[in-house]
Amino acid sequence: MDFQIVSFIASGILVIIGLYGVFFVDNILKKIIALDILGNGVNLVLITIGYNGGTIPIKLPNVPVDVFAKKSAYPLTQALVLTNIVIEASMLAVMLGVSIILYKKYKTLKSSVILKED
Amino acid sequence: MNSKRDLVAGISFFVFGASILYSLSNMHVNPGVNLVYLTHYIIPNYVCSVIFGWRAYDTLGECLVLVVAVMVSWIIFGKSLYDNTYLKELFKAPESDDYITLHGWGEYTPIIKFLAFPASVFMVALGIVTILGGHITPGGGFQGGALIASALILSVVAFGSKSPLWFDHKYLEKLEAIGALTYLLLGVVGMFIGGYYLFIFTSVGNLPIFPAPKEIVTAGIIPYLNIAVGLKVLAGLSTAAFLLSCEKVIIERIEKSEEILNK
Amino acid sequence: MLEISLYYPSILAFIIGVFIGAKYRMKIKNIFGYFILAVIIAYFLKALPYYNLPLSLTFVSAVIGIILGNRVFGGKMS
Amino acid sequence: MNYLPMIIIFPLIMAIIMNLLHGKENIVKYLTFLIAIILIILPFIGQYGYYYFGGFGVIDGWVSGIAYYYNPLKQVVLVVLAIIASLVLITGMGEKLKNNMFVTLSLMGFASVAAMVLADDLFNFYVFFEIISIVQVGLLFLSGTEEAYKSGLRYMIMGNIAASLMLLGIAFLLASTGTLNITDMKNYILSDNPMIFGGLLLLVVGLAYGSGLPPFHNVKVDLYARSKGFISAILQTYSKFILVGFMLIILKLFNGLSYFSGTHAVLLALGVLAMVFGVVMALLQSDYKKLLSYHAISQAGYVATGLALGTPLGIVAGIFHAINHVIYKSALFLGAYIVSHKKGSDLHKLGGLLPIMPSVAFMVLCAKLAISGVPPFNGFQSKWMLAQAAMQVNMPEIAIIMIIVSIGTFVSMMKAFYLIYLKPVDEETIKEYQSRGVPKLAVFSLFILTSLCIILGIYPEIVTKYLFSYANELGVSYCLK
Repeated sequence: MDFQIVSFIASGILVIIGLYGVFFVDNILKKIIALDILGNGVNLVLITIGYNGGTIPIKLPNVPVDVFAKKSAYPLTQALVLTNIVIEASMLAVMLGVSIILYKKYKTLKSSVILKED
Repeated sequence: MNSKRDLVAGISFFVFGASILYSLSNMHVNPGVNLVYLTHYIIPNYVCSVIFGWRAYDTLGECLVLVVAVMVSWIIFGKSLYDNTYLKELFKAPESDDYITLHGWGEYTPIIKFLAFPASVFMVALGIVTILGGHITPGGGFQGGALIASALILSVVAFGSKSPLWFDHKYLEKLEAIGALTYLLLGVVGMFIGGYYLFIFTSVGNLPIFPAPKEIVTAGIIPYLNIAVGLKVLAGLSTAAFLLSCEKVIIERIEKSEEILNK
Repeated sequence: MLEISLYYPSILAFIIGVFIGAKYRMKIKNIFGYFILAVIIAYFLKALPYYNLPLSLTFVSAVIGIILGNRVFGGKMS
Repeated sequence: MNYLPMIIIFPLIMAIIMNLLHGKENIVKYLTFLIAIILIILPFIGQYGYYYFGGFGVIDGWVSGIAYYYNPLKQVVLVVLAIIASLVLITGMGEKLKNNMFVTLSLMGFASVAAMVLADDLFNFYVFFEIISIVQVGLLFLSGTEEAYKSGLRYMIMGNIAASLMLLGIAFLLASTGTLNITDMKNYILSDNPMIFGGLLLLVVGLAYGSGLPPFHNVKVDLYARSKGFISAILQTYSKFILVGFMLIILKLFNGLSYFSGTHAVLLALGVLAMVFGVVMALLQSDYKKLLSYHAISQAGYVATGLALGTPLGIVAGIFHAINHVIYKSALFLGAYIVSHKKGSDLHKLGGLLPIMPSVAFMVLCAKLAISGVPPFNGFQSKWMLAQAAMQVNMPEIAIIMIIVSIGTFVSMMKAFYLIYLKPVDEETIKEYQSRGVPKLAVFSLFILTSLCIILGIYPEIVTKYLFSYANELGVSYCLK
């Protein structure tokens, strides 16, 4: 169980790094990368919830179901992470597209210039 | 003013981070519903059985996120905007000669070209295997589709505009629509056969829907759902990569919409 | 019935391979080399679990499908 | 057979088909009219109760699959959503460009908001929450101006943070309870645990983003103000019903638990702040659509306050106000759209439109009286219920704030009415007005919305009688000493 706590804390640090990057770094591209880190931190939390010191949740032939069920990792959270990865990727694609258009106009990626409120 | 604002933001950031860390270090995991998933056998890959069996509807939502993201990327690059004067100004400005157009992409050296072509063929084949084995081994529609899309990207990077593997965007749009519609309609078919949306039916009449060795004949429609997701992801990721790298499309779109508006 | 059930993924792989192979705009030369390489890769890839085959037939038939689709429908640089 | 999922699936299938019809304007037009009619029928085909996707029902005491829960309250919400969505779709066909992407994205948005209202599963809720946030940005980009791109990027960055934090909250709840199903989860969160509390607070972040409550109100206002008028109408409808769906989930999970009282205060504070901020900022605006957008935030504050009270009457009042609000605010946004056809939306350049289009002016005036809570209209009924609910739990200060904010709303709305319709202008401007047409389909939609305002104002029981049963189930009666 020690491993699980360490992994939780590591993912918490990833989340905090991501939040720091989003709020305090003045560059659109770096902000987007920070969002990716934030998302990965959350994914790591999910993955770690499913960890119970066992094997991968794939039943090979000649392994009985009840033996398998005792030592397998939990499949639910892995499924959630797979779903979340796609969602993250599509959000990032849209944001990158917009930042290409805005870069074309301003010739810079500084968010203090691009995202200035009027 | 600004420094005070930064200070407040910094303090709230620290408080927030500390509370997240505190919550995380107090985690106690309850296996809960996972025990149900692990004791009921559908297919050998239990993650896949959660994705396409118990929570197939989430996967449908995930597909639609990708579909919507690709549509929105098209909109960003000028498809059917109500008013595209802004894009026109940007992309017809005289100083921007540095277009990456379909005819002007650079290519790599012959060594890379010599390796990239066969590699892309085998990557496509491996992607197909990953899609079709998704219900038995790690992998599945998303991973396989991503492999095929990266074969496309590899070939485009190595060969430039003369890329041997090329999907034009009309084809990709259709492929994506086919993938998403297959998923949606398989669910509707399941509703008429089993009474529930996305019901996993294993046979129609006496014919098994996915002929397989007898231990995994319970897969039913899951491999087909995998194929649908694979097609959609292949189309979606290729379109996204293509849109993010190619500006010719925008100019074409702008010209087309001008024609429509002037009619 | 057993025969079809063991080779069904290979058939699907062949069909998808033909569809994607048709999109190759350059003719694939040296088919024999591709075939040998495909068999070697397929041997090390192993068949999917539960399918008692010596090599990954799905992979080989996907490569054959790509080559066939390329030869029949594709190969035209536009 | 239960056809409940068709409420979601039908719009999705049509959206993907519409996506393929790019450029074929006639087909797009007639198919859109057909879809607009079918949308209104859809909420009536489902049966009440739980619906398990794929037939994965209760196994070993756990709900194993994804579940929907349908009841009269959700039916009323969906009917209103469908009416607004189909009216907006019809209005959109009056544009010069019959835009298939607008139809596609609106249908996607309808489907995902409906899914969020129906969902009885947290992760499924999250997935559709992400779809709606991309859809909203896409609808904003359709207007194609530079401001649209900028505010879209800002909205997406904020949205990604909020959604990630919300998923973290869901992960906390999942870890401590072991399930994602809301009905099941309720049985496992009785204990006071830092993780569950953290999960609740992170869910509130998602709530504030989805509905535009204070920390996120700027991005939401930009979203409404930078898109075309009829698109803003549907965007604000989406956010209100996201707020309703989200609050129903939070109330279902936590209402009545001892440690929820702290969060009560947070939610009430968010609601009151949204009310006050919205109306104060609205008084300062010189752009008509921005003014309306700030009012949308302010009214969202009313809805949030009503729901956050957590009593049965508060829940009914909140949902009833959400329904009324989407009706009159959509009417106002359509009015702004008609005005922008004449001459922009800058309040200082407009004026003298009353003789040009008296009927539109009258209908917009009705909607303005409704938003300020004047008796014969629906806004009065729900605001009165909200004030009653606040008095019932012995929080008269909230009722007082509501009345003051109402007065502010009245002032700014009448100011806008004067500047647009009554202020005298010179001959040239009148000639310019006369040379430009009025979108007829928008006037038709405006007429239907205004008549709904009056009908609901006179007979509020049509809606409220369906709301009480579920509200009694969720709500907890209490009284502050």
